[in-house]
Amino acid sequence: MSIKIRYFASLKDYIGHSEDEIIYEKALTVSEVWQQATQNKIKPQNTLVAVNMDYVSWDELVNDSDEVAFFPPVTGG
Amino acid sequence: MSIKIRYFASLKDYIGHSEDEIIYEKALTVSEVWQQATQNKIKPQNTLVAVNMDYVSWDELVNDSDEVAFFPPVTGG
Amino acid sequence: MTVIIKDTPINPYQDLQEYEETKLTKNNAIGASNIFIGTMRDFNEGDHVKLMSLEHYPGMTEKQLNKIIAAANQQWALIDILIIHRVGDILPNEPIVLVSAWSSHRGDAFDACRFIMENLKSKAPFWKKERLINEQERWVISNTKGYLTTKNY
Amino acid sequence: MTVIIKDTPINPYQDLQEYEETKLTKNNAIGASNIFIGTMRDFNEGDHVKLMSLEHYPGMTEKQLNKIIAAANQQWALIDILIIHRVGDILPNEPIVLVSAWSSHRGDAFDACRFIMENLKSKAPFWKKERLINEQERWVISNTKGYLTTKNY
Repeated sequence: MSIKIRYFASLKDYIGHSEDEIIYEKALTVSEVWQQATQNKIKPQNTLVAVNMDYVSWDELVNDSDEVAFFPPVTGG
Repeated sequence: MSIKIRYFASLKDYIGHSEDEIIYEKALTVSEVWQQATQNKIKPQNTLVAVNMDYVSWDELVNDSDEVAFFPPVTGG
Repeated sequence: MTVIIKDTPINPYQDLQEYEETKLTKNNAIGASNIFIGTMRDFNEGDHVKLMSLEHYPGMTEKQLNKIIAAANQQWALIDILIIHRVGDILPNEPIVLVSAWSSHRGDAFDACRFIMENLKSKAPFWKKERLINEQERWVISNTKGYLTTKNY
Repeated sequence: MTVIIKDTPINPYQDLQEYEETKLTKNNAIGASNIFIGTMRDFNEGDHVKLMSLEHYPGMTEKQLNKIIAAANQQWALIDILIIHRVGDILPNEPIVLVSAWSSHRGDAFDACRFIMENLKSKAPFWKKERLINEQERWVISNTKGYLTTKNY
């Protein structure tokens, strides 16, 4: 199972790059994706997550070829 | 005491003209001004009154050379 | 803070641009503006309307609108306010009223603009007479309520 | 219903006029439009800001904005909606966002425009980074609340 991961704004600065990809055998939750991709980095407070461009909760299961994005609270408008 | 009276919109149509003037000895309330000026015409429901371009109640006393205006509910905007 | 009553067409976007370029001050503090434009529809109460005549009470109209602006300024932090209202004969699709509120913050701009519109509709002495396509004329009896939502944002 | 994300300047009044002339339909049914324009201020949290960079998540931004428009359409009777949002580098005084809601009635236009702005501010994936006059850069941490008034209209 291949999962694409993206980081935006201050979270991209925190991680140090904007994209990751992980290959995994079993189904993962969004929380587990964070742990695998960031090698257990502490998750900044208020971090948001989207799967395939929709907001999800951290226990959501991720499917093959999903795009998972992590980012801080939005500040547009 | 001289009082100028103005009628607007549907009330002007109802009265048949747009202005009146009454000369009177004693102090009058707005209600009495209506009665004098219109010769006791029935006052249409919801008629509004302004003295010197400010909304007032019907028991307000009118002073010399005041302008009293009667009109229906406003419908601008 | 400007009130304009005129019997010539309102061109909302040109009028706003011109106002911002020539009259509006403190530009760099402006973070939000909320603009309302009221336009003549060609139907009302199920009838096709071909023309509308707007009567007003000169002097009282300006006095009441300025009181409404003063009340808005007491409640919200506003940088500027523009009210333009058309009088005389109006055709469908033409703007009747424009209200713009400039502020540093959106809450103030939205609230003030709406407050001004609701108060204008209930207190400013304007009256609409409609001419229907059968040439019948009638006074508009009352404005509809600009209900405030109970929905959550 | 149109969503535009662009890295070139928004000219609110020209963009609106052009949109109304070329894309907007059912003109004669429009009785009300409410427009919000968000502009970059040159101060924030007490500091002088000289430039702002707006990052976004291409694809998700459009998806979320279209969901917000769909939610607005479910709650209010709307004729059209336009959202324009700037990305990239922005200077003080330049517009960041424009939202316009066209309807037959003012309640719907006001409510929908505000609903869209509040939801855009909390759900659309945009992020602002400020450059201060001392060249220091910082991410904006969170949007302020567009408080809803408890005052009576």
